[in-house]
Amino acid sequence: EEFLAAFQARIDAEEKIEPTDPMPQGYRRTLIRQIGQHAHSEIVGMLPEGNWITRAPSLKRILALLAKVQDEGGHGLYLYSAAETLGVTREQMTEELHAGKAKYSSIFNYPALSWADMGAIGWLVDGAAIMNQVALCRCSYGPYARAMIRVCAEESFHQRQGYEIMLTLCNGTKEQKEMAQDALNRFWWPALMMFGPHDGDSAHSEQSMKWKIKRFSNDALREKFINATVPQAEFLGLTVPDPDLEWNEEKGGYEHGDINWDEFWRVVKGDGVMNRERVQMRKDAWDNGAWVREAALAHAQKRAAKIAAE
Amino acid sequence: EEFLAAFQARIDAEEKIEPTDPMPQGYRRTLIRQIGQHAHSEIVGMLPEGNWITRAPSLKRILALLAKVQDEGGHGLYLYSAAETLGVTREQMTEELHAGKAKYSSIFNYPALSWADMGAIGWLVDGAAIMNQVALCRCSYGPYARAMIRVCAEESFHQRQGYEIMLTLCNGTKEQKEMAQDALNRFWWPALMMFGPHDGDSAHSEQSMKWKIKRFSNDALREKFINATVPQAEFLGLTVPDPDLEWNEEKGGYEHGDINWDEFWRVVKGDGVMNRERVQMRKDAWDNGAWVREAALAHAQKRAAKIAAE
Amino acid sequence: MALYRALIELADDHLVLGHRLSEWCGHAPMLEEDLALSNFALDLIGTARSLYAYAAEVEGKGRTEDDLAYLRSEREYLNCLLVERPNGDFAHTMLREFYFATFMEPFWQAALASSDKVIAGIAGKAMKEMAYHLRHAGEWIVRLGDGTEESAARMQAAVVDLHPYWEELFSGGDCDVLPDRAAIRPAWEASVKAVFAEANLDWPEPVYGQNGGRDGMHSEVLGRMLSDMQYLQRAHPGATW
Amino acid sequence: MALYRALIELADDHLVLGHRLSEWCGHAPMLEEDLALSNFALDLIGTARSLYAYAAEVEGKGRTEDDLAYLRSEREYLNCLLVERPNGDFAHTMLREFYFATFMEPFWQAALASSDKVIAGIAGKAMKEMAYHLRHAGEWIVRLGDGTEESAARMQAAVVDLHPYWEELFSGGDCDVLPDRAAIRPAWEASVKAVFAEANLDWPEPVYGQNGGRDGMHSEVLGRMLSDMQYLQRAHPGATW
Repeated sequence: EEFLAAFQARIDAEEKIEPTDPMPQGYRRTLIRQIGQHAHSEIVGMLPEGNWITRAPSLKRILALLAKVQDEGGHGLYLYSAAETLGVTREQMTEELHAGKAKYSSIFNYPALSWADMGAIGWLVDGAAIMNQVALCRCSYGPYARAMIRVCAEESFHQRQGYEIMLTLCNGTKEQKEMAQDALNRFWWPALMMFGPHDGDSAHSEQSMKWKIKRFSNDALREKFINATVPQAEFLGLTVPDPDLEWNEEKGGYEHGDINWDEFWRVVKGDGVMNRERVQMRKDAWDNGAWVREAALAHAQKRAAKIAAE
Repeated sequence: EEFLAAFQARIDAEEKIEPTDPMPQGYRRTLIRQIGQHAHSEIVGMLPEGNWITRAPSLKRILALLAKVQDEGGHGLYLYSAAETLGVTREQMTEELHAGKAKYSSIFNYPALSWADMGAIGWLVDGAAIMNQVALCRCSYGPYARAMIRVCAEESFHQRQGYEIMLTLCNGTKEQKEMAQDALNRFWWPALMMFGPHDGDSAHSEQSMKWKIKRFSNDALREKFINATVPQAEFLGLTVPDPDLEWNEEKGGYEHGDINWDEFWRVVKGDGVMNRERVQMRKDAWDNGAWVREAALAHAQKRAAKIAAE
Repeated sequence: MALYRALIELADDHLVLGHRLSEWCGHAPMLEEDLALSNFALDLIGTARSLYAYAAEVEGKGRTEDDLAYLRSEREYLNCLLVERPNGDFAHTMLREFYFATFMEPFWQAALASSDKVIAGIAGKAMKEMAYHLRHAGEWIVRLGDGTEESAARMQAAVVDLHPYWEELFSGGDCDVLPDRAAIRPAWEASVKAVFAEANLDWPEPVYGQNGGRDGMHSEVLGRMLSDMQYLQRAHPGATW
Repeated sequence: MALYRALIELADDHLVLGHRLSEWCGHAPMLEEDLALSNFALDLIGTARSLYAYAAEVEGKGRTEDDLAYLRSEREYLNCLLVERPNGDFAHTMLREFYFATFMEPFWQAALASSDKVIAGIAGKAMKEMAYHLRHAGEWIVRLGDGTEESAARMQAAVVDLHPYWEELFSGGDCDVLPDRAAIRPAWEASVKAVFAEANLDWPEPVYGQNGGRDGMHSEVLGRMLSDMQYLQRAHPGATW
């Protein structure tokens, strides 16, 4: 009791919690789950874009896309490291992902069907991610907050890059513009779902807010995203696929139509178009690479033994 | 001695030798080798064309190519059956192919690099094969001769189909015509090599001729092929890639330039561009299919046991 | 345009499945199956060709069968997701074929009575072909399901993997001159379950059925198939082959 | 045109190898190697881009870097066969990279002194990158060759499989402002053999060296790579991306 109160006092004083500091089990567990999910999202998120690297339509675009996917891998690394400071190993987290126990952002269970999706994913998915991540830069857990600062700078670059792909398509041929509109149609609602359930329906929100793991509510971030994104769509000359979208002068923001939460929960629970394939791909990569990891370990041991013997 | 003389007398009298007839070991061995090679050639020959089925540029062409490759598989089946009448199993022959002990026609170690190759292979490779096969329809071994009669009818259809692909390309765009010329350039010499070494250098020829396994010499068939094919190339408006090619009024046929026998022997011995891949592909298909063949056998046994028990 | 759309759905189903089967060419577990699989592919692509030709005529915009096959993008393809599933192993390929043929055989049977003579004509040929696919694939389901331990495990794994995909067969555009697809479902389930019983296979618990194919919402594998298939046509616009 | 041709050969080598490496993306044995392999790909494709841009300028026909990469056919690609070899397993991929970098590092080193300032500029950056590829891949050759029994067997199998392909690295168009490729061979063999000794790998008996890449005579795998890569450009002629 006393410990919890003291801990909360540190949080309230905006002190950063560090790995060796005492912390409540629930705080640790929540962070492990959340950082793990976040790391997995970066790694699984490499796959839909990876699907287009070999088909990117110009040398410049190949390089940009490769660099972006590489950044995502790098983010995964920072985040796994941040989670490891809480006493879990990357291997454990990886196994949970492969067993379907750990989640990752549901958006990556939607397929990347056209080149325009490389634009839409950067613009909308990274855009939505940034809204969350900027807030996380001030998260109470130090290693997570610091990882987020590095991540955010790169993500906002990715978002601009995605938008620029959309802009090029929208200034292009009729087919290209249709491709862009189609990508917006397919990614708009899933992007809104990225912020999670409405505040009233969000399981872990209240405690996370109190612990300053989370600093803004799902709905608040979602609205911020919509308000930032709708004018960008207008500038592109694209139509946001929400007939109920309306400017509310009073609150100085948009009202949006109903989100299909059935779809959200279905995809979270594993029944999106790509869930099975995404996890299978990660599992295959891991399994096919087992002999390489074993060899690296065996070689390191041989080497250490040799040095010790000298 | 007496037996050999009597056997030769039957051959000379144009009698067909049948599976249950007594025959010299050498005759049997030669036929097993030759029919096996011929069967393997059909099977391996499915691969270069199989490489283009999924990329054939019209529905009509997909169907024609699929049907052609299917015919080749069918020829393989007849020929394996013909060889089996001589006391060897398909499995044994397959293992020899995979071990690199049995040969197949070297032409299939050249890659099929463009759609025009589907034309050139039909026109030149099937064309050269027919020259050999028509002669084999009168081979002294009954089952082989009869298999060849079925094969020949289909092959000549394939040859016409290949020529028609070339004709379409030659009547098409500049790029298409270049594609056709390029395919002719690459397949002309290997097609000439299909008839085997010059008569003087051919290891098994003399005995095979005596036994009427072979009825025309390599060079005779090669010349017949050239004489038939050069006017076809002219009709297409293509240039045969042999600067020494010349009409010889006296013998009423063409004289051709030197064949690169070093290349021939190199490819026969396993160092063509595609040798390793062709054999590996066949081996992979066989190995990956082992569980299917085992299951079929196990099921048949279960079934037989059930029927016996009833 | 209901007829055009329905024809395209069917044609795409046949072409995509035929294309997948043609990928087996030269790689089957035994020569006899190389022949059988190319036979399947020939039948399916042949039917696709007739359907595209008729769709082009119905559309009346001067497009040809090849325009429809080669110059539509992935998002314009309306095949169900089942037929685009990768070949996987022989068990997956045979099960996919079995599901498809168990649907198409009664479909064409019913289409024989269509008031549209072109459709009835296509149905007459296709029905017989599908009856053969159904028999051949069904025999393999039983052989593999009731073969070795390994083959039974692989066959059951294929059943689980394809379970989200069969329901979409019964969806798609309605039109007067084609049979009602949904009506075929009860017979389909009964036939499949009968074969499964003979093959000692378990029918899995219901899962959420993946669909979207009829709206051109595919998984990521179709795009790669089309880029392979359409490459030459795309690289040489307007050429004749 | 000797310079144009030599630039295209080098550019194609870099692009094709970079493309192969990019196929690994998301599938590597560990996250660190996902990053390393995309790094390799980035370096190689980046260099390819500079080389194509310069080739286009040298050619002087108004073509762009993307025209050269996306609108040439398989038969116009002049890369050596080594770089188009399929990825195979991690051992094959690392060995292919090791062979390539062991050639390119001294090549660029020598090119620093080129009288052609553009080439010297490209060389300055590429040389450092290749030194890193060489080190990273070389370390893996040793780790895998001297790791477990399985990894040693796989590494040795890769050596045998790629043995027909390394000689072609030393072939290709001569031109004044680029280093002599054949001259690099002795140093290449010495470096490779030194690493093999450390890795307990056997250098195989000589085999016939496959070549033909420099004449656009490839194996069957390049065509499929290009149909994937070029599809969008081909499907939308003249579009800007």
